[in-house]
Amino acid sequence: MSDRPLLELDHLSTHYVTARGTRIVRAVDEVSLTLRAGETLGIVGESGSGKTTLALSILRLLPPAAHIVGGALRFDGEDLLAKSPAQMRHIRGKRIAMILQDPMASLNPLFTVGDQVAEPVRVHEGVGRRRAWSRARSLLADVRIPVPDQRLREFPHQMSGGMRQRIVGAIAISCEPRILIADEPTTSLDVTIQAQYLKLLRDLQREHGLALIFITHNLGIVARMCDTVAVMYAGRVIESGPVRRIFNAPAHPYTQALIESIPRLGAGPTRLTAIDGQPPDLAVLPAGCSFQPRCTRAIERCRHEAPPAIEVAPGHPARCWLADQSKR
Amino acid sequence: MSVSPAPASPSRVASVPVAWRLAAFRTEGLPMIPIMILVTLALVAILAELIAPYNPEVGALGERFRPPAWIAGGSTAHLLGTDHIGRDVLSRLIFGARVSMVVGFTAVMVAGVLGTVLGILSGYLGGWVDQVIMRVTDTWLALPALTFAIFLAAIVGPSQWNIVIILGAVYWTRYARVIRGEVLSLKERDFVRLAIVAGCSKRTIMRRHILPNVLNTAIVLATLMLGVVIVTEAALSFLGVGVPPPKPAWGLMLADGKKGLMAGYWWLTVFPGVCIVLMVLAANLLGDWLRVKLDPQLRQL
Amino acid sequence: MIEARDLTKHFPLRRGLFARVEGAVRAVDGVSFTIDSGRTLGVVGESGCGKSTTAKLILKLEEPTGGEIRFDGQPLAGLGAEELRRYRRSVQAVFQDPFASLNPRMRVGQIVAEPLVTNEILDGAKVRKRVAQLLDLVGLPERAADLFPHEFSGGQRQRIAIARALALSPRLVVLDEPVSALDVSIRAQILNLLTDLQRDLGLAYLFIAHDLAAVAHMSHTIAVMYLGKIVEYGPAKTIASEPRHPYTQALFAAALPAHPDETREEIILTGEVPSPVNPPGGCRFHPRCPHVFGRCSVEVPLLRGAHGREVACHLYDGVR
Amino acid sequence: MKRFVARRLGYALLSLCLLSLTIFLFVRVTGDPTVLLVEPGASRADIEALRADLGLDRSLVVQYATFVRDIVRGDFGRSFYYRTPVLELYLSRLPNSLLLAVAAMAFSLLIGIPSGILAAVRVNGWWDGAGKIFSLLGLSMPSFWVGLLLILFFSVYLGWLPSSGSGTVWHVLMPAFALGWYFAAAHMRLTRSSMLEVLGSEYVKLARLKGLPEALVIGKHAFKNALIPVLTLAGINLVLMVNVAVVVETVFAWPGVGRLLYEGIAFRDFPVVQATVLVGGSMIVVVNLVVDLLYAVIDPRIRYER
Repeated sequence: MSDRPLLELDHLSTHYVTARGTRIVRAVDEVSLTLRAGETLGIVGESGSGKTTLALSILRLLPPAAHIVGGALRFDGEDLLAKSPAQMRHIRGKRIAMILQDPMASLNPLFTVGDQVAEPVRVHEGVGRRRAWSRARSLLADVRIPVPDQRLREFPHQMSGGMRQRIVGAIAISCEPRILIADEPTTSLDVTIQAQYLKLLRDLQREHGLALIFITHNLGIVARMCDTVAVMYAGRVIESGPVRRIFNAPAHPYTQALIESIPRLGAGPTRLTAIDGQPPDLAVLPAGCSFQPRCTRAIERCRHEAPPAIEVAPGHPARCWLADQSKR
Repeated sequence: MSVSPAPASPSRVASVPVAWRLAAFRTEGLPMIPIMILVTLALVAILAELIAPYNPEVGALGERFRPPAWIAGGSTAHLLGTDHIGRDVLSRLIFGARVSMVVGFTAVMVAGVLGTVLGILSGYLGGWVDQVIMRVTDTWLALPALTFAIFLAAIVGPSQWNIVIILGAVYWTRYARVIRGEVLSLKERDFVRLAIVAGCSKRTIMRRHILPNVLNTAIVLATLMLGVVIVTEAALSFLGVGVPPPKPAWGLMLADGKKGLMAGYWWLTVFPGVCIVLMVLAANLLGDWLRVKLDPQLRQL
Repeated sequence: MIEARDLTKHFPLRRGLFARVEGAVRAVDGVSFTIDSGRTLGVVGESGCGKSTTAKLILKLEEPTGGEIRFDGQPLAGLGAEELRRYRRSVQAVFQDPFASLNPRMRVGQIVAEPLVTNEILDGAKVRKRVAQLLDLVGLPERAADLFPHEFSGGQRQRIAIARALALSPRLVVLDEPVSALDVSIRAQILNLLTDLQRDLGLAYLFIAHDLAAVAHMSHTIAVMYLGKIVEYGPAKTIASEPRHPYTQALFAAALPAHPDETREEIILTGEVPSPVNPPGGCRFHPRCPHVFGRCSVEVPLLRGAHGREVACHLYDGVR
Repeated sequence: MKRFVARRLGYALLSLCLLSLTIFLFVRVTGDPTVLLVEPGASRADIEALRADLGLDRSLVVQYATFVRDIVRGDFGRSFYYRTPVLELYLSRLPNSLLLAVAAMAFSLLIGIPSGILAAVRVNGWWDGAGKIFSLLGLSMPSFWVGLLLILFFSVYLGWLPSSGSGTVWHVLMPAFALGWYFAAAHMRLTRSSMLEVLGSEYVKLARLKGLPEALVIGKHAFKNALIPVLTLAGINLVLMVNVAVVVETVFAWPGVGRLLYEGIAFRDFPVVQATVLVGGSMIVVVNLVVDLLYAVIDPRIRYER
């Protein structure tokens, strides 16, 4: 296997332009990330931090108001930004798949499960209905759905939330993609069902050699599932690196505070570290570092100049002036 | 601790009280065309006596079927021509605006108040109150509005105020339906539960927590309904069960205009129709605009 | 202070032409617990376990179909109008969705003052003063009173909701998933605020959440619910360090780690939570239980134990 | 499913009862019904005879029972003007009304659905703008005025089409256009909004994520879902057209049910008016029922859940 990353984002920026062109929302700003084959990358951030827009940018499936305005996006050595819409279509669902947040809403209520699972196989591989259905049957078995033959002929509303989420998973892996992007795939599920689903995703990853991108607001999922993590705040990746390193030695004050603000099981009633203030509005970002108004360690420089990505250690950049100091 | 109020997120803007929003309006956002049409028509209706050149109900038989001034045979004495008994079309149109305005607004008010109150009671109280109100509503909604109105008009006989009551009786069900749906979802909102926990009575909850939150919907509905009501009034008058002659209602003028239609006296058909369309168009435009501004959920009415 | 005994709530399931009652949703089925002054009872469980219904019963938003709630030793069912008012004033609530729990048509001042105005006769100046005090208590500036809820973010709205709940100086506050809808960075603010208020005002909390770590962090006592029943009940520390019921164990195993090095025993439950309309016979957890044996499908295990630590599981019947 | 059908049937039956009760009560409460039901210019003796026949001295319940019994027997009274049973009269006019309604519906769907879909797919584009203007005009121009303008233009000035009557294809064109005009706009509006809603749904997003060609996304995943509310509305509108065509039929002297109602009013022929309203209302109740049941056939969610 070559050392070349499977997916590479280089200073990628996606901006929303409002109808009159008066306001620009920098939903994704200068994001650089790499993902290697078989690896799991977690992208964490709060609502409005731009993580979903980032995922949709990778697939180039943005809403009309959003545009990729800069940077580069390479998948398996190919420049995705140079692809025609038709070429992108052959990548979506076939080589890069994605699971959406809401399993209840992401299946079409009017078609059978079999039809919807077989669909990508038929479209991308041009196989006939019968063969596509038998493939769908084995896919349902892959995602541990009992009695797949019967389930194929049923409609989505006849199934529970956990089952539907598995079906969405089956659709995603139907064409043996290289990368699977999962956007908050477990937020609507119960704790024990979430555990089932996370285990399933890990098994699928192993069996099919997938690279996973997990988009979540939950650091716990990152801790359990991911090899590397990128922390997003106000459209920027403010810190990224190997999961253990980030949890043990976070360089950015936001990452640090985030890790410390989560109650731990068995830690007893200690006081939590709270982050004061509110997440910023992407349309009116503060000057300088966008975390600066909430940062307890902000210095004068933070208020005027946005910090660049500074390598705290190899493969561990952080956008913070303090990281710069600690390095020296 | 920094707790400066965060800027409003755009998705929540729709839930601002009407009065508060209206106060904050700047003219730039307003739909000027429909407002200008409605204001003009309202002024015309109010000042009809001052503007109209002739008595709208009295004609001169010698002046029958005069074409508009700019057509050969017309004169500036009757700018928009005269009808089959020599009444001045312009004067009748001016007084007709008054009829349409008065009938339209009062009927919408009657239907709106009745429907909103019953919708709130039905939705909030539930139980048998809800059952009774909703079964009546469903059945009345099943009747085609125009046919129902014709039937009622045929029973009570034509008069301007009867028409108002009839239209109110026919159209309140639309409000009740929509408002009830809204109330049912409001009822499940936590602030209503918290009001119960705080010890508020049912009346207080309906007045303070439910009513203000359905007002936007009621206003949007009323605006959209204005057009419907005006067309229905015109249709009733056109059929002869609406405003009784010789009062100058636009629908009545169209009915009269039919007498000269085959002879090619087009102005008797075109002008009253244009007036109706202008007014309905203005109401619909305003309603659409309000709907987008105040109540994005009400999409397909 | 408050005691629930054998609390039961069945919602009739109506179907058919004449809305005949056909069966019932057994939302809460024989639940008992006590909450002492100044203490927190945490209730955890997955969707459909009856934790929110329990909250509604305590708040008298629903009437129980069976069992009773005692307040200061007196059963609620026997209270007169005046005593009931006193109960209403002593028990207030904060709900999950900060956007749904404030009336968008009222100013923050009116919202916070509503419980006061409804229950007491106070002049305007006194109300204003009290509102300012309450807002200050939850860390909001006095001028917030003149604004509308939409001008605040989720975390700030939750502060307003807390201020309102405190207006009548209640003794118990029911917290139904108070931080689940908030951004991660805001949750700790609110949890800390709640802890401070409890310490300063001596409040008791009924803290309901699906997030095990948050419940363990906030509570003195924990009740774990599954399909309308309490399966394990006891001091937070002991339950968190040594869960005994197989469901509790699975729940703890499924809880996400706070650190990648935190490894947990892997217990993956099969299947999903069954419908509360037709709960399994015997122990309700038995179809999913990894330790199931013959008796479980036949006999309902009772909540038993000692030293305030109780488990409803046949596994422990002989062990004690 | 059986239970669902039973409940819908029950509601429909209840609606029919309420409908007859409404009409019955309105006639009784607003005054002496004999005045309405007796022929103009009838003698005192006639009035007294009718009064006895209606049993006005008996209780309202008994009167209502008689009223319903007659309706169930198909006895809606006799027309004063035509001197024939009203039901016969109604049924003889119905085919004409249906013809007109079907033609108008076909026209409105042919215009409304494609233009609605185009507007939604090219939202905020040129086509969407044109569609908005069309739908606004459609909803704002009363059908009878459109009819009058059509006559003025095509019959009076151009002399191409007959201004009234029925019989040939040429006769249908203008009334169908006038009647369908409003509905075309309504169908376009609904198609557009329901298509937009579906296009914004998660399952359409997933269809795109699957890499399906846009034609398949819209043609398969969006189209069927978006069409359900439109077809429901169309079903109800068809019956509505039969019954609201009063003005259009009057304008074009089209011998349908609407025209019958108009004549009933013009000739003070109250039994005709009452019967038209009753039968029309009942038809709509029944069609609502059928649409509900059909809905259950098309949409699997309803089929199984109840």
